[in-house]
Amino acid sequence: MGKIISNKEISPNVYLMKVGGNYKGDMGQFYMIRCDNFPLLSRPISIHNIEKDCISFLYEVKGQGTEILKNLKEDDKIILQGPYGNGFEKREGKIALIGGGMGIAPLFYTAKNLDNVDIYLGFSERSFLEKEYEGVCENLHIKIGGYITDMVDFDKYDYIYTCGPEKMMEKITEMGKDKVYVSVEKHMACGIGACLGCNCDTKNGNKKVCKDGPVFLGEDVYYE
Amino acid sequence: MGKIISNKEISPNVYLMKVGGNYKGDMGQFYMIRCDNFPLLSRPISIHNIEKDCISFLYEVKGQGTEILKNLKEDDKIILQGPYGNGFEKREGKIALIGGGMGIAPLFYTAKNLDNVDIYLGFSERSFLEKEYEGVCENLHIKIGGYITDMVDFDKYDYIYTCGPEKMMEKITEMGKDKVYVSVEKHMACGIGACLGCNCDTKNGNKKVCKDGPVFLGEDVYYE
Amino acid sequence: MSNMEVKFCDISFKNPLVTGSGTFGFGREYENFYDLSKLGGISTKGLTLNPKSGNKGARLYETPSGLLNSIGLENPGVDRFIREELPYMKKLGTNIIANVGGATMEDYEKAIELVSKEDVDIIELNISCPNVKSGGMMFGLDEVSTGKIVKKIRSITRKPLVVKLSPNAENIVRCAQACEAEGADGVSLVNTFKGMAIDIKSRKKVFENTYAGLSGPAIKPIALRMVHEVSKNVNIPIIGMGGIMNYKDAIEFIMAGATLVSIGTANFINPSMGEIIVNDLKAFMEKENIKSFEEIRGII
Amino acid sequence: MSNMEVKFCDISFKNPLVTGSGTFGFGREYENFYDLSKLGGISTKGLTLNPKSGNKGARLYETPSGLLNSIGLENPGVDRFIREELPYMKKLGTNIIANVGGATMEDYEKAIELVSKEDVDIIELNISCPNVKSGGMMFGLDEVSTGKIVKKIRSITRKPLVVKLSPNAENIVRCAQACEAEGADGVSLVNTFKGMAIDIKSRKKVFENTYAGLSGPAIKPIALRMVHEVSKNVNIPIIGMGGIMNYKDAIEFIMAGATLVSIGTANFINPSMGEIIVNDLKAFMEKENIKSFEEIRGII
Ligand SMILES: Cc1cc2nc3c(=O)[nH]c(=O)nc-3n(C[C@H](O)[C@H](O)[C@H](O)COP(=O)(O)OP(=O)(O)OC[C@H]3O[C@@H](n4cnc5c(N)ncnc54)[C@H](O)[C@@H]3O)c2cc1C
Ligand SMILES: Cc1cc2nc3c(=O)[nH]c(=O)nc-3n(C[C@H](O)[C@H](O)[C@H](O)COP(=O)(O)OP(=O)(O)OC[C@H]3O[C@@H](n4cnc5c(N)ncnc54)[C@H](O)[C@@H]3O)c2cc1C
Ligand SMILES: Cc1cc2nc3c(=O)[nH]c(=O)nc-3n(C[C@H](O)[C@H](O)[C@H](O)COP(=O)(O)O)c2cc1C
Ligand SMILES: Cc1cc2nc3c(=O)[nH]c(=O)nc-3n(C[C@H](O)[C@H](O)[C@H](O)COP(=O)(O)O)c2cc1C
Ligand code: FES
Ligand code: FES
Repeated sequence: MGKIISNKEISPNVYLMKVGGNYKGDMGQFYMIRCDNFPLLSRPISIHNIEKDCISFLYEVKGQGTEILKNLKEDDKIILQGPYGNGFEKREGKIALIGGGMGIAPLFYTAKNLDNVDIYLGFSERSFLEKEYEGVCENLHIKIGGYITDMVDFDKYDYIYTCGPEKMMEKITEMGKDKVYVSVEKHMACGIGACLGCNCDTKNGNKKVCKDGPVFLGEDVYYE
Repeated sequence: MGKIISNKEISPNVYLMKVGGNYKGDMGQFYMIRCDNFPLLSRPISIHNIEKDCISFLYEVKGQGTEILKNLKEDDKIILQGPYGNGFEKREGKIALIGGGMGIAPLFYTAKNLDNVDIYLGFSERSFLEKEYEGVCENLHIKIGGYITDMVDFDKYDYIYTCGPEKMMEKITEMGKDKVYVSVEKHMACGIGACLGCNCDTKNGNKKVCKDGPVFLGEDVYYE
Repeated sequence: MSNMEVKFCDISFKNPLVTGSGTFGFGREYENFYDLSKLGGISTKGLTLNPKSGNKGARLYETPSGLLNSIGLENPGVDRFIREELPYMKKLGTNIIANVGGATMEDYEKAIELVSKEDVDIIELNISCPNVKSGGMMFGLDEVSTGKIVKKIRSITRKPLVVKLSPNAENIVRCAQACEAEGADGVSLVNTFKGMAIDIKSRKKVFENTYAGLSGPAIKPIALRMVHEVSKNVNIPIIGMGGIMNYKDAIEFIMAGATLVSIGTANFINPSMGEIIVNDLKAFMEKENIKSFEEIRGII
Repeated sequence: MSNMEVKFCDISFKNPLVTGSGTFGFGREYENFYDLSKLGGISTKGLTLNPKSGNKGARLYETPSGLLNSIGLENPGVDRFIREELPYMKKLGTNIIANVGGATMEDYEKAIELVSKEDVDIIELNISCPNVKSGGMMFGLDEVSTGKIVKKIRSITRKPLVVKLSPNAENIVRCAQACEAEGADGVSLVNTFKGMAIDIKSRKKVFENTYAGLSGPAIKPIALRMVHEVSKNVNIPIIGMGGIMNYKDAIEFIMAGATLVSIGTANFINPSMGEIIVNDLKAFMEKENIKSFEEIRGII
């Protein structure tokens, strides 16, 4: 049980929420978040940042679950289960982090935990948190509208970590081949590998996004 | 859609909630209250008071619905449907208002709208709002534990208005006969007389608590 | 331009939204909330030949996203309906669906005979109320008894006849097929699911009848599946219902094959729900550039 | 002193709480959350003779207080279960219920033969999975096919045999009676309800199989009613389930006649739910001065 420290709308419909407490987690991992009995299922949200006494989440309001999150105020209670999943690994070399839409959420903490990264963020209408992302990388590139991939020189990097719309990640995988690691999104019920609901079809057979992922080698994933 | 002005715990598990706006209502009427999609049904809560720019409700936290109410904070939204029901009538003469437990809730606004009333409040463990009730009646009598009926000289009054546990209201009806008007509680779905769910068996046939009541002549009601 | 009009049993409905039997009385309780002529139609409280005072004891119990009810068909009886309620309803400017229940075949017959003489648009034969002991539902549990009663009723009324099916039926598809075979003009589904609740403190069942009828969003996924299954297996039109709370749910039922959609429990959540959903359906059609509901009906 | 122990099919369960097939894997995912020996038992993921990779496309969809799933019995097959999972499970210190499904009678027979040789406490014959096309559920839809498969399986195993019934059966009571008649030692109910969902934006069904299985609190009132009906009509013991989210729900099922109670979806809401409910049940017994669950079982 955590307590909300703050929960601010930083861009239309996008919120940054801080929850007090000493939470753990690696880059690219997520928490299952819920408030009460309703809605039934917890919502998977990536770790956006972990600081000494708080963890933060960056989320977009989509439906009922995030609508409830958005209404939380200071001191309100929240239930966080996690950290779950296999996130981005710490690898040597020059790394590009490419985020599209809310896929930018996990990249902040990821950048913070890696040296030598460039960040590429693609937004559809307006950008946000530029300052913050700038503080955790060598070079920040922002694109509003269009294809973020147009900005990336794939040869410059040893690894590409990406999170965002499936179409974007598929494209990046095509371009970056075996350098690319993608963070996959699926509807989840348990978050711990028990329900087999978050199945991702890969070259190595069925994988559970919540437990084997959410991060996979891009070329292993069969995109839909 | 109303906005919470304040929502304070005035005694363990008992809350006084003020909602801003120009609400209407007569003594003994109620509102159907809800916040969101969950729980499914709205909760009937009596008008505790109506002031120039706000309405207040006095409620005890019992289950899921009131649990959600209790967590509301200033500026939170709430949906009020009403005022519904036939409440206490304005009658001439000396009137005793007898409340037991949360049955005291509607008696404040009732007293405010009547002249020449005495109030009797029975609490099981501890009393609250004595000052406030004192301000709207001639004599306030409080009993903690035991039978509130022991304190009432029924002959002194032309009418008795009561709200509280059914056993108490039944007893009062026995003692006060045709002077007694009771405010009945039933589970409700629609609050407007459409679902036939809040049936009260009376000498005049089936009555809907939400529409024909909640206030009935005590002697007409078949207690369960 | 989008046109919300739909034909159902050759009758024109200004839009596909009707209100469900037993949740809308005879309309009176809602008249102060919105102009009821906005509705496609109103299905009356379930009528029986003689007045019924309904069930004793608890009649309502809330469950997660659901409502158990055990009203027990409290109603003024067909006579008083005709005398006191129908004249009022006729003035509302919307189609009237007379929902008729019964305990015996004879009751059904007499009630239907009486109602048939009146100016109602559709008769909805309720063989699916789980809340009266010797009542309706036993007729609707299998296709043989369903076929039998529909045949009989068909022979005594020329009104458009819609049969309200029970989700507790052994096989709702076969029941619907029996209705079609015996000449029903349409089916409506679903009525409430038989459920129960226990008060663990008092160690007693909540309802005197033990079982009660479950409605509301909890049942929607099952109701939708039943409408879909039935629509793939009969050619008569369907009034779809069960947990519809907003226009999106209504569209799901239409895509699953319903011609009309009905809201029950939703009326309790907000008495203006009928108007809200009609407006939202209109807006949806326009946004999605749907000219007529035929375009999306049964596309799944 | 309250004693939580219950006997089920002559086997001692340290308490009545078991975890439902398909919601608890083989236990591994939960071992870090609590000591699984606290559980009365664990029902394994549904096993089939050969490994199954499960369904393609969307497998989950949330509904109001419910969950639609279309996993499609993804499982490693009986062989690998016996080699890789069972040895692990045996060390957990709780009863093992092997849940076995199949597409053909032959598959069922072979799978059961293999499992019967192993050290599992109970075999749960799953004839009620709505998510595999030619799969289990068709065996469980009526009492004739139910009786047939139970008879066959009974003849090839001496293990305590529990049959998992479908709420989609034409008549679940008659199915349970058929199980009893053919020598089943118990029945477990309910499996998921056949439901569906439609994505109105894309105008497509959500699940490739069209229909999926509904679980969770939404179905509780109906599941409880089914357990109650069955318990009044058979003499073999019941594992009750369907929407149990807390000890109160569990007690309702016991009062309705269940000997064991099972939690499925609840495990997803909180991975420690099993432990929480066991503790709460214990506290409830003590507070209510219940010495053994027999005192309250089936009292409604
Ligand atoms: C590993 C992982 C990490 C995520 N991290 C973030 C993040 O940091 N910030 C953020 O804004 N979003 C994130 N998402 C997506 C987020 O989980 C969904 O937007 C959210 O669940 C929508 O819930 P809702 O109630 O608002 O929407 P609804 O549409 O009402 O949700 C209904 C159901 O669908 C599920 N669902 C809906 N959309 C998605 C989706 N895109 N992915 C998974 N499940 C979905 C919900 O969990 C719920 O079960 C992440 C998803 C995954 C799988
Ligand atoms: C006309 C009327 C006026 C009321 N005025 C007040 C008031 O001013 N203050 C106050 O504290 N309480 C009042 N009540 C009682 C209040 O409605 C219930 O305590 C409340 O609904 C409980 O909801 P819950 O979700 O907390 O409890 P839960 O037990 O979770 O509720 C489950 C369901 O049961 C119904 N329910 C439970 N208890 C009652 C009850 N005693 N009466 C009616 N329905 C019930 C709920 O409405 C809901 O549908 C009034 C009831 C009625 C009928
Ligand atoms: C309180 C209540 C009373 C009902 N009475 C009737 C009735 O008299 N006749 C009938 O055919 N259906 C009756 N129903 C069933 C509804 O018309 C509808 O079929 C069912 O509630 C499912 O729809 P919903 O989930 O939108 O409520 C009743 C339902 C409720 C909740
Ligand atoms: C994701 C999921 C997978 C399931 N898999 C199986 C299965 O393999 N075999 C089986 O007999 N039941 C299976 N079930 C049904 C559950 O065991 C249980 O009967 C049902 O979910 C109702 O209980 P609940 O509401 O507590 O979840 C599954 C249920 C869910 C939600
Ligand atoms: S969410 Fe249950 S296995 Fe991944
Ligand atoms: S609550 Fe519906 S008639 Fe009173």
